[in-house]
Amino acid sequence: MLGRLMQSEAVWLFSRSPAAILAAIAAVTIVLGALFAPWIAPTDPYDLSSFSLIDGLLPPVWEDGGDPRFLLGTDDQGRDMFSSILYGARLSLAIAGMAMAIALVLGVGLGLAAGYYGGRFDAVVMRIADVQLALPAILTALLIDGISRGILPRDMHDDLRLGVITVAIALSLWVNFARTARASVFVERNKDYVQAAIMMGQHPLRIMARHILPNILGPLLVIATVDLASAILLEATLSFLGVGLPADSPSLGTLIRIGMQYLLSGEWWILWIPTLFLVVLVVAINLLGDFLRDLFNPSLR
Amino acid sequence: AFPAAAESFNWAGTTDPQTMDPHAVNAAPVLSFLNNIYEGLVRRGPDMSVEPSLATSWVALPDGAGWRFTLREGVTFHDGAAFNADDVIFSYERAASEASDVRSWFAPVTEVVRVDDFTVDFLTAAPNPLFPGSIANFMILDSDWATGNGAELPARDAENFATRNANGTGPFSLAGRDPGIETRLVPNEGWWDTAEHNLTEAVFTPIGNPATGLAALLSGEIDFISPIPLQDIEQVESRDGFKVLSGLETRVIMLGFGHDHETLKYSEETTDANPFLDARVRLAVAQAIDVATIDRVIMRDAAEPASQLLPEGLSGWSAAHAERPAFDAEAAKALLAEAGYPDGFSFGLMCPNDRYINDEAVCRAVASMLARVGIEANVNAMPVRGYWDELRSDNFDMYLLGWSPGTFDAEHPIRFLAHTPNERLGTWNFGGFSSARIDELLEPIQQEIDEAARQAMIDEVAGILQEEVAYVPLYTEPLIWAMKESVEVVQRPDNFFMLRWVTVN
Amino acid sequence: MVAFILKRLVQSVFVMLAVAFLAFSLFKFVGDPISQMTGVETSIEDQERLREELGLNDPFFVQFARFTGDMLQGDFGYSFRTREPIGEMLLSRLPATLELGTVALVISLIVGIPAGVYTALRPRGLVSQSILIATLIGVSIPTFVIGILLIFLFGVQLGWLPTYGRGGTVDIGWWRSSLFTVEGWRSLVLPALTLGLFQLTLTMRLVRAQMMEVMRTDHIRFAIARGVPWRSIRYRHALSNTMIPVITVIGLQFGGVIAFSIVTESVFQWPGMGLLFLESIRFVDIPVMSVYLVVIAFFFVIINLLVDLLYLAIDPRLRVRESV
Amino acid sequence: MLEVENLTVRFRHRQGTTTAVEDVSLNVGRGEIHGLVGESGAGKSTIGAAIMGLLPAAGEIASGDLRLDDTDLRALTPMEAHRLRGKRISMIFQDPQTSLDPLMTVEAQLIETIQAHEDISAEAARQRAIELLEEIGIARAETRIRAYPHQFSGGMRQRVVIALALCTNPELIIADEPTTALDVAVQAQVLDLIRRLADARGVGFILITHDIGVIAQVSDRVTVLRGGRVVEQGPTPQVLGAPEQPYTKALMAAVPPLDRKLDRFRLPRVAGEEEEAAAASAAKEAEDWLMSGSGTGLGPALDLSDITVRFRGERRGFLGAREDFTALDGVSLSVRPGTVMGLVGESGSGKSTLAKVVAALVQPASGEMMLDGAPLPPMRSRSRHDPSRRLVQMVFQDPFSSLNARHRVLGILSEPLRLYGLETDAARRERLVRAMLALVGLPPEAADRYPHQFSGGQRQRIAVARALLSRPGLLICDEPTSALDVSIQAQVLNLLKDLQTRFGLTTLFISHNLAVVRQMSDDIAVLKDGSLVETGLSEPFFAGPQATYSQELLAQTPTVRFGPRAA
Ligand SMILES: Nc1ncnc2c1ncn2[C@@H]1O[C@H](COP(=O)(O)OP(=O)(O)OP(=O)(O)O)[C@@H](O)[C@H]1O
Ligand SMILES: Nc1ncnc2c1ncn2[C@@H]1O[C@H](COP(=O)(O)OP(=O)(O)OP(=O)(O)O)[C@@H](O)[C@H]1O
Ligand SMILES: [Mg+2]
Ligand SMILES: [Mg+2]
Repeated sequence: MLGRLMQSEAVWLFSRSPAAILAAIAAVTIVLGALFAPWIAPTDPYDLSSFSLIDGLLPPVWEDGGDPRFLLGTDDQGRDMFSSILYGARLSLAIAGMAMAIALVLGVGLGLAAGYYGGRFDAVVMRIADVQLALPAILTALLIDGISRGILPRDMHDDLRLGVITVAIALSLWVNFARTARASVFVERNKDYVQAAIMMGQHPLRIMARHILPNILGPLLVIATVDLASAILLEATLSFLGVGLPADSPSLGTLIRIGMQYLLSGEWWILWIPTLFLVVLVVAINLLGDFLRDLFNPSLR
Repeated sequence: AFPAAAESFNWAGTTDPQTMDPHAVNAAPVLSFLNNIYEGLVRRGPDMSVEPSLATSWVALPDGAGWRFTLREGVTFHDGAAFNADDVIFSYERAASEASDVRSWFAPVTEVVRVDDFTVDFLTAAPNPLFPGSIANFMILDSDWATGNGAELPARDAENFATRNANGTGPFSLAGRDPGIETRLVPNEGWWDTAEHNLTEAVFTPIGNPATGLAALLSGEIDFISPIPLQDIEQVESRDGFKVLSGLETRVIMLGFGHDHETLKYSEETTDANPFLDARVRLAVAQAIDVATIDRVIMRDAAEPASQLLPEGLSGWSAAHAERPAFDAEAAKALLAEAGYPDGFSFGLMCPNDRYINDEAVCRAVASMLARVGIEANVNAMPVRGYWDELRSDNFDMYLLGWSPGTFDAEHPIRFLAHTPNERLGTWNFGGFSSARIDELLEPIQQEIDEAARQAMIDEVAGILQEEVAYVPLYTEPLIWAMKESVEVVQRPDNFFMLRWVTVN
Repeated sequence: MVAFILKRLVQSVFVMLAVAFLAFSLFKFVGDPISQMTGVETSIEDQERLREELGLNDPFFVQFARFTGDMLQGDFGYSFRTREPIGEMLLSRLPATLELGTVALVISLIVGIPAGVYTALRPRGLVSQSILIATLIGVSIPTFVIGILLIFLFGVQLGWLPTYGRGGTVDIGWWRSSLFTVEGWRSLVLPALTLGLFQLTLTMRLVRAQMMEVMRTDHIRFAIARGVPWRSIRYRHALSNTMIPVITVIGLQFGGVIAFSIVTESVFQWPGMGLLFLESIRFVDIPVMSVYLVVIAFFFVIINLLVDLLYLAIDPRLRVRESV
Repeated sequence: MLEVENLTVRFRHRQGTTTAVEDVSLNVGRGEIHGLVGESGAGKSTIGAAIMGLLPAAGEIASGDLRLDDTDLRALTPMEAHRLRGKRISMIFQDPQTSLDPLMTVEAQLIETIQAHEDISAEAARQRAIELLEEIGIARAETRIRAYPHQFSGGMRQRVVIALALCTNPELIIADEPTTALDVAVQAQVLDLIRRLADARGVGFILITHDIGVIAQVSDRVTVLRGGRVVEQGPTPQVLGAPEQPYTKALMAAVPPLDRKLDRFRLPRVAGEEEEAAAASAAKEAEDWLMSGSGTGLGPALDLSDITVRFRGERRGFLGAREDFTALDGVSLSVRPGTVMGLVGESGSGKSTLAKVVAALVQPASGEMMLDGAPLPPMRSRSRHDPSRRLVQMVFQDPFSSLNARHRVLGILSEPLRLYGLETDAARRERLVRAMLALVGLPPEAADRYPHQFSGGQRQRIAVARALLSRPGLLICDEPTSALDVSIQAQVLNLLKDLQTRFGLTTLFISHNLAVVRQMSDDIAVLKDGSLVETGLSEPFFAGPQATYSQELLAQTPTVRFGPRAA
């Protein structure tokens, strides 16, 4: 019943916010495009034999010299930009989504426990968080990359690139969740319903998971959307710094990193089209995050 | 005495010369930079020819026992100390010491003998016709200055005085050094040679990000930068007041194979054999790659297809083997079928992504071209910092390598790339290519004085390499310098930027 | 209070040790320093000897112990690449990074706070919405693209500002500052803007959210009810109450600014610690990387401690009590 | 002076519009205190906000006139309205904790307010402020004025709030629940002050509250509101002493009298006959289940001896020593089996702390606890499986936070059954839960809803049901009704009384409201500053308390005394 109410609230709030509607349309379009990339994209940018260097650097169709086969032009390898972007968005979203999920589970778990138990456990978790904060994401990425190279067989590395980036991004995001969860738990813990559960002798795990967690989920979800956007950007930055994904399995960030080389050379589409996609995606996600926050903030209702 | 219109000159490159010590690091950015401050016994002219510098002349000692250098008199170091044979011997001992990174230049040398104040003999174990040219970058320090400041040896773990200070005989002296930020040079007024430049000051700034460097040039803050990205050549040339000087470097980009690998390491299906052991497969690879298109699209027509391990024009280049296998995808497929791989196979291609110009893009293009004949390369592109390590550990099926012969002679790649690897030779022959004949020929090539006889031997080696398809040479890397219209420079194929030839109008 | 600080300091030592350990683990994983230190022609034997001399063949924990031991004695070691003493290297790069970070933070505050207040007071206004969307777009473009765009716009096309480096600097003791020359300031504008943009957006959105929250509180309603002038309500009452949480977040952000300056410094060739760090990654200059990490961790620890103390001082509700 | 005529206020919201205030008229004269009473949501605050011109964005005055002397309040521009605020009308909010800007000194806030309306120097404004503070009874105002709000006690803070409302000499002050957050002693002082200001300065007041006792004590006229409409209006003695409308009568009947103990409160019937019968049979099932659990039919005895609780204090300043705070100091107490012990005392006297010690939520520094002769382990040593976990249950003060908002009532109520293994079969659990809901007077469908869909009183019933479902022997009720308004309070008190007598629960009943306690308790204990002041049988206590502190407490409790209550 709460679900139904939330739904109607959501719908109501939604209908009042054109920004949220636009954002939702944009986000849904991109997400669907990314999800169904293999069916929508004219070519498969991962299939090396499907493109040819001969077609390299063709501009979008509406420009002089555009080729109707390539809606948004081609990159320096002759790859169709449109397909690359769809697949890129797919990868970016997958990485960001996974990273966020890991960060959420890790951060919320630790934050909950830290807030609930307090004391020494709390101090330890928070100091670990400090360590994490002290390591910029690029370092975390390097470290994880190095460690995975060190302990895993060589031929797994390529498949692991994705995992490495995901874990690195997750590690640099979990602190946010942990801090927020912990702060909320501090508040929640002293509320009577938790006190009642403690008094009755319920198991701490059950108290945390069943009682406290649902009540602090709101702000966490808001952070999650905003962090989803930062995760996508972070991946792009890691690519720029040379610890990102390989260029033959491009994410949006990798595409932009490659496109940077063509900032001035006249082949503007290689940089600006993926950037535009990224901007639209990130802005849309952020706006949805704002919207969610309004939804979860009772005083705004 | 300077020509008219003196100017302060700002130039930029991607990397900072990490030390001012000429013997501590054998790396192009350092040697190139220090050649403006320090000088050797000989130096190279604009066309790479060897010419007198601190030695006015040199002759081979009888029986190939070594070389005698007659030193220039009246030369002083920047601090005013006089130059003589003691400085040469001291510098030799320093450069050949264990702490030095350039000691390999002196591997053939058994002893250096001071004949008189201005005559020095370098004795070699075997005849060594190329020796004078091979020490063009051997720079001479003042022995008193070095010992007086505790810099007798190149810095190894901690810095010493010579790391941040310099005292050479060259056309410029070090006026200020802020490592990684800027290095300031001023002309040496007491230089023994006639200055051709018209600079009053030259400031070097490292700018790592190519786009930033380009912006700095276009905004007029710097006068010269090298290199710039190929795709930006047009942009620079199209602007008023700027120009691009493009030439060819001495570096050949090539593909190498794991000749001594029993099996492929990174194949999805072919895990029990190494198809590259079959020369037909290697030839198929060579034929499948359309170097002309790579040159056009990725290298913007600035590169030059290569057929050998060294570029055309260097000494020892084999005119007899000037052709590289023609691009012919059908023939490549046929060869593969003949070798027993009609359906192709997959393998791992290792590739640096920050070492050579557009290296990663080239690898991906190569992979795409190979895919069209049915063999599928999994490209693993990585920063160069871990790359050599991976190659040394044999973690590849095929790899990309660029080679620039330090001595500008065909012997250099044979020694490093073609000889069967052992402790001293073939040290960059990661794939373990081995040919008894080539191993046999290396020493005679090193020692033969007679040009024609030597070339014959080199030709034979080139023939073997081509026939065996030991490597697949792709192209000679271009050299792109960009500068203001008003700047005149000389572009030497070794990519050394010599201030003594710079004029600003 | 003293006990609290002492406790935190002890904990901080562990944080630093942990970071040092992680930093040190980089030794093993980033790449091979020797092949970066030597030329192509250096023989394998010579490389091996160098490896031995640098102690790279020692067991991991021996190396770690040596590293921490030296560091505790104030000896940060020497760079593999340039052989310079690392302490000196970092110290010479520190002012650049701190000045950049501080100016970026200041920009983000002097723009972000008023913008936040404005957008909070007129949440549905056209201008507010435009500001919100524009900054969102700004932070959605990766920093490195923004930086280069600014460089080309203001440096190349308009020619107003320098494109790289710090411009004119003045030495005050060992502190090299670009804050005392016009050239220095001109050089500072673009990188600070680039670096500050993210913080600006964050500050603005934070101030906005907080301000909207505060405007609904009883004491603001009471101030309205007794006719306190609007200006005073907004800027004295509401803003000051908004700033308590904002300040603490900003404190933490300063650490983030320093960490993020890696990208900005590399785009603007800003000779700070971030650039040094990137270079040392490129050349596998392990000791420099490690020390950099430890120094950054030290900053974080200090800032975190200060923020916690500040919070504790400002907000009595946070003084947790427990039964004994 | 103030005339409100046919005021109607509507709120627009996502489901449409609600009419919060409909057709309300009232007048306030100079020096008159006009009381506004009614249950929660009756529209009291909305009227205040409409007069102040501070309706939230969603609200609008649909019709009606608002006039302050000659000024038409509805015709003012926003700027004019803002200038009028403070100058002619001021407002006092409920919570003194949150009404003051925590970051500004009292002085700054006063000076600012005075200067906002008068062109006088800061020094003169300061002088005025000090005089004002002295006038409203803040000693050493000269020095105290420089303090920050948190350095004042709650009562002093509320006076500062009043000073702020007064400092510009307004003609009318709207006081919205000005004493609800205060304890009786402070409340008495504040009410005194309001009365004095009305008499001495001729300030008109609108006093909004749901506490009939407060209205009865100070107001001249009273308006009773229900559902946004005026039910009854007139001079206070007339309306409260001889109510005409059934609603007003019911309201008056729900006010717990301090001077005698009622069996039950009489409340208007809600359910029809049939429903009642169905509910009764369901309730019977729950009742049987409860009875089947206890052997003797009477709850256990609780003996506390020498309980001391200390809280770790703050350090004074940066280096200072820590001063631990003793919340309970050697309290010894016995609750007889099956009886109700009422625990009273002013705010902060340690009542809740004592409850929490028994419920194992606070660790006592020393002391012994016995439950029916067996030692009751304190918090740290009471295991999760200790039998007392089930036997001792607590009903918390705030029904809004004591139920997990994210769980359905069914889930909340099944929890004790599952946890203590009282009922293993899920279907039986559900049946029992619904039966128990019937027992506490809620329809069985309530089980499928979420807590926020219930009113405060209903939620408190759910909380009681949860406690009952663990088949407790000892029930601790910590201010179970203080968050509720009188009519709902009466329902809950009735329920508790019924259950207690029927099941013979031993009960510890905590409240600061002596009248409420009198209705409930057999024995009574008075706490002050953590120490027991007086304990004994309830009725003799109310007839003649021994300790002076108890006497004061009794004297300060506002009462409705307008002759015999209407039948
Ligand atoms: N901002 C609002 N939006 C929609 N409805 C509102 C709003 N504020 C109040 N209401 C509605 O107006 C009615 C009257 O509310 P009001 O706050 O005046 O009651 P009250 O008598 O002061 O109650 P309480 O004793 O709980 O303070 C309620 O039904 C409430 O739901
Ligand atoms: N967790 C705690 N930490 C520190 N002090 C506390 C804590 N809980 C209660 N106190 C203090 O102990 C004293 C008694 O508090 P308690 O809550 O028992 O009072 P109370 O009689 O229930 O008051 P009220 O009527 O306001 O609920 C108060 O001064 C309070 O500030
Ligand atoms: Mg109200
Ligand atoms: Mg209490």
